[in-house]
Amino acid sequence: MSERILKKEDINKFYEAASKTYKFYGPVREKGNIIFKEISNPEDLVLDYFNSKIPPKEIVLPRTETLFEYEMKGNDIIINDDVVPDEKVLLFGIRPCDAYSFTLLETFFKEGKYQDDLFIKRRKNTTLIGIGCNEPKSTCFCTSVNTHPHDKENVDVFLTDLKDKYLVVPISEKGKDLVKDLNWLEKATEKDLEKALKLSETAELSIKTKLDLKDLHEFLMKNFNSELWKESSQSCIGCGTCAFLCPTCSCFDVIDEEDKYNNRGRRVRVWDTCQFCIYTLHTSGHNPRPGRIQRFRNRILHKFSYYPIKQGLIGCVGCGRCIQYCPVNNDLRKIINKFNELKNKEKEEMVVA
Amino acid sequence: MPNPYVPKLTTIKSIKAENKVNDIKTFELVFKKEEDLKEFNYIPGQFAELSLLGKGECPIGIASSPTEEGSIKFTIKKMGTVTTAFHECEKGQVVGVRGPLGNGWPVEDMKGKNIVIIGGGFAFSTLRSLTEYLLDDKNRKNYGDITVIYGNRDSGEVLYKEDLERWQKRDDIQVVLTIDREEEGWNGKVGFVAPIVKEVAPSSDNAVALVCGPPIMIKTTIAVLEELKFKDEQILNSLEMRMKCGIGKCGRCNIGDKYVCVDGPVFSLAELKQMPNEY
Amino acid sequence: MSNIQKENEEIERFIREVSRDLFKENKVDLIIGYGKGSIPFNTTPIFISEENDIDKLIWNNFCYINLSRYLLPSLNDFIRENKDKNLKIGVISKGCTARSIIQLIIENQIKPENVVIIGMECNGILNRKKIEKEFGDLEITDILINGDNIIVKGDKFEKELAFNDYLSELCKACKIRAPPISSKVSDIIVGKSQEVSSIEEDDFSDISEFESKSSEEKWAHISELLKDCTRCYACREACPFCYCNLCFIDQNLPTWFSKTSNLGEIVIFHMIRALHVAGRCVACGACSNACPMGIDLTIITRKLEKIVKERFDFTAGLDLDTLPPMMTFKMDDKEEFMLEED
Amino acid sequence: MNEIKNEDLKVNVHEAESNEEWEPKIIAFLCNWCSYAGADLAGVSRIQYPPSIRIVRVPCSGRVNPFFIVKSLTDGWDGVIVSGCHPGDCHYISGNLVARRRFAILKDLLEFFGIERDRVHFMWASAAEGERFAKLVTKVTKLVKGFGPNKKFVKKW
Repeated sequence: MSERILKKEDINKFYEAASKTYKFYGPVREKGNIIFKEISNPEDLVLDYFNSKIPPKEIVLPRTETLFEYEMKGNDIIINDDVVPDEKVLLFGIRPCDAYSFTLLETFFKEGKYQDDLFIKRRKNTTLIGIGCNEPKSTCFCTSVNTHPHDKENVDVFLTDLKDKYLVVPISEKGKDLVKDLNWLEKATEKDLEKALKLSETAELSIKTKLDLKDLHEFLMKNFNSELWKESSQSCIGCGTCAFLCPTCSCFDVIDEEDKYNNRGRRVRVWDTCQFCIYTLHTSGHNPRPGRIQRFRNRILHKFSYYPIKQGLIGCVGCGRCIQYCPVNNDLRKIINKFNELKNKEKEEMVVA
Repeated sequence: MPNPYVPKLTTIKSIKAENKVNDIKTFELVFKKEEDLKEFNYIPGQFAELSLLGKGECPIGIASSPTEEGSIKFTIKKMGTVTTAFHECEKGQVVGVRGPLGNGWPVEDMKGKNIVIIGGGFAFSTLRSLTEYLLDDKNRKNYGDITVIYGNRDSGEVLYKEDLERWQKRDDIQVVLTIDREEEGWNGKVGFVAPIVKEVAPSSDNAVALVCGPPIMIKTTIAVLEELKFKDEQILNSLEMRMKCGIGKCGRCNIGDKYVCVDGPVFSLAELKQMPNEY
Repeated sequence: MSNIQKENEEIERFIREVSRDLFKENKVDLIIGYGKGSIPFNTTPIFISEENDIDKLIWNNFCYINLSRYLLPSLNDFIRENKDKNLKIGVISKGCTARSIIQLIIENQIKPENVVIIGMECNGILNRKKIEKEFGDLEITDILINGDNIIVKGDKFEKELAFNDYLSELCKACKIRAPPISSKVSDIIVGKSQEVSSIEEDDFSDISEFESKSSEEKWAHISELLKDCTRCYACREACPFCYCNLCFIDQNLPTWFSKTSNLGEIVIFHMIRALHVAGRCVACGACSNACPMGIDLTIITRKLEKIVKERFDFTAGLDLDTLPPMMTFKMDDKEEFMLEED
Repeated sequence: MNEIKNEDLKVNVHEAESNEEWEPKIIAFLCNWCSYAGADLAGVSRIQYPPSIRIVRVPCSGRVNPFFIVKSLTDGWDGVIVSGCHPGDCHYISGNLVARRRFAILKDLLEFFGIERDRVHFMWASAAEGERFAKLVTKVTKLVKGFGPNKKFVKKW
């Protein structure tokens, strides 16, 4: 049996052990917001959190990331392309939905003719310690998108919060190695396992939002010009909240920065979103997605149509951040449900005919 | 693994002003390293991300043909940040090149067919690359009749004048030039591209039409081609989109689930009709 | 404050009544108002074109969005598409919403004949981010108002908080709760309004403490305030006055300021945005309330109001006659800040 | 990750003070008709003033977009001067009056955001006031020197 028990009072000990080899990231509370941050003091860790506000994708896809640096020496240009630090990162306390987003992002950055090696390197250096979600919020809908609150698949080590202790389950090879080194961890009993299983079941049952996303991608594409888009995008103000707080949104902008005085510079990428008008604006002034409708539609379709068509997976992990933080409360669930209604209506009409 | 965002370094070998207004220039670039040139295997219609370090990067279609060895050429119009910076460049300056990117014109599938090349204005650069490629001694025998129709606003805007003259002297290609309004000393045709296509285009049997130009020209020309019984699969288009990474990761050039930078920029009309109208 | 819940109900009844009358008399084609949100401390803008839907209009203390931004053709696809139809659009207007509409009329962004200001007397907007932060990230299932208190309910908790402590800072200082009315705008305002002359003077005492700090302290405070900014531009997009076709931060010929998460760049974005809305900002607080990270831009907003009031004796959006300060000048403007010889 | 760390928030303006040699770099936007001519006059009259300023000639002080000033600060200039014609003397009648309102707000805001008030200066100097120009530049140089190098907006490398 490879399951172990980590007592909550031993978190410090665990931190001491892990921080020797890893940069230790964990959830902390900063100005009332939970965020994942590098921990220098294990006391800062917040363990009774629901989820972070900014998704942990930040760790593998930083808000501002240098793509390469250059320096001009006379006529020579020296390019430094090895910009991703060779440090191992341990992400403690990632929720299963966000862990699933790491898998989605990885498939996206690996697919196709070109691979994003910067992302891949960061991802490779990251070890995920997931903690099961015992009390999902009403905005969560992870069970509708191929994952669930105790999904163990996408993490290296999975923890279940058993009130005063964690049940530690190593999942991947990386995780097994990590747990092996922590030989002071007690073995788990049958009772603990049972308890964890029960928690997992209760958590799954407590998710009330169910979205029917089966075959939706084809239907959405068929209804590309539906009036429903107009209706649901009307209140959208076109900010980037939903995208920036989305664990699977990965679009970026590329910017050059120049240090004129020292003849050097760097090319960086920063988060960007299809909600901004400038995102697709051509230099000529032509904009393929000129209005809120098109831009709003693009984001929804990217998640629920283009992702399924290309990767065979829904590009959403059901974390509910966009629902919670949208400034105008333009609820994603409402939009999906509207289309489902339309779909069912059409189906019924077909049957009648 | 190599970092896909790092450009290969080249230097500007020559700069040639192409039009009277002097806002279109052709830059000839030579790679600093021999092996970079060898790795840069492209077909006409592909593009590359050109960058001026510290200024930015922009996608530009390759104007030279793979048959012209030793250097690569790009025709750049002064438009935005990077292209303006390019126009301020001098010979010998270092330019970063990332590429070749995109799918390019399907030169293999076009073998044995009659080819109609229709270009308008500044968008002629990748078509120039293609024509040059087709006319190369090694390739000419693989293709049927070649017709080039090239329209411009006025004679001052006509790009690649020397190349056009050279082609016009050959008897295995028909070159038709047109300008929008009558002008003194102009030998070619006068009128928009679409009616000229109607006039000179060969039959649609075993033919393929390649269209590249401003949106309104594409629209009218496609209408004419359809009238001439060209099927959707026989009409090829090269699209333009705002791009950043050029390798399908930054997300902005999507039309539906297709990325113009990876799946395009060349699409057949049949493919375009499948895609949402967001280009 | 006596009974906020009762006030809310009254306001709700009032706006429904006025809206219904407008529809009945065929005076509007569309009404933009607040509708029930899908999570407890949120409301969503709704667009009503039929009398039957009037009961969807609600009022509570989370109606923080400034609805006037939906009137702008450049920002609202629906309005843009129907521009030629000369639609009459009614907007449920708090004092600040009405002021921004008047300001937008001055700026020639909307035509007075296309708007009907449905005036109401606002009883204050709660700072939902502050409430949220009070409970970490526990889920709030319901928020009720009881007398002078708000009761926040969750699955495992219930807590009573004083209404006034969680009132948005801007609302605490607000002197114009109902649409200001003057002769030129009187025909586009229905419902409640207040005479411009009856508006109290503002003393801006709430920011004097910050102003007295040293520049190091100010910088530290501002940096700490803004460092969480993710540059999602929700503040910009929620603002009725940020309607530029191309925001300065997006301009690239030349590229003025970079979009990285460098602290200096973030501060610059917020400072220049403030500069651009100076003399136009009506202190509606939509920017602060829209921010997903809970950054409270109140002090900046208040400072803007103060600068404009003290330097140019101007309050944005009061009437159509006075030109906003940045559109005009006077020979004898104060110039104590200019450098002089010792 | 957010690049900002807590230690970055503290700016040590006095760091460079130990270095007595440090001379501030000040950018001056001078209007073509008055102040630029004034600076010229200061030069031809051989009036001594610190060599700290670099001049950008602009058609009018009204041409000076606040971006210029803020951008100068981000680019690492330690101080900024904008100088135009005295009120009433503007070559374009009212350019300087429009600019004055703009600068008033900018200056208040910069101060509010924690940029030292005396890093950014606005002044009037006519074509005949070479001496005044030199005196004011001397004064600005002295003030800016007191603050040390500008660090708050400057990009970190």
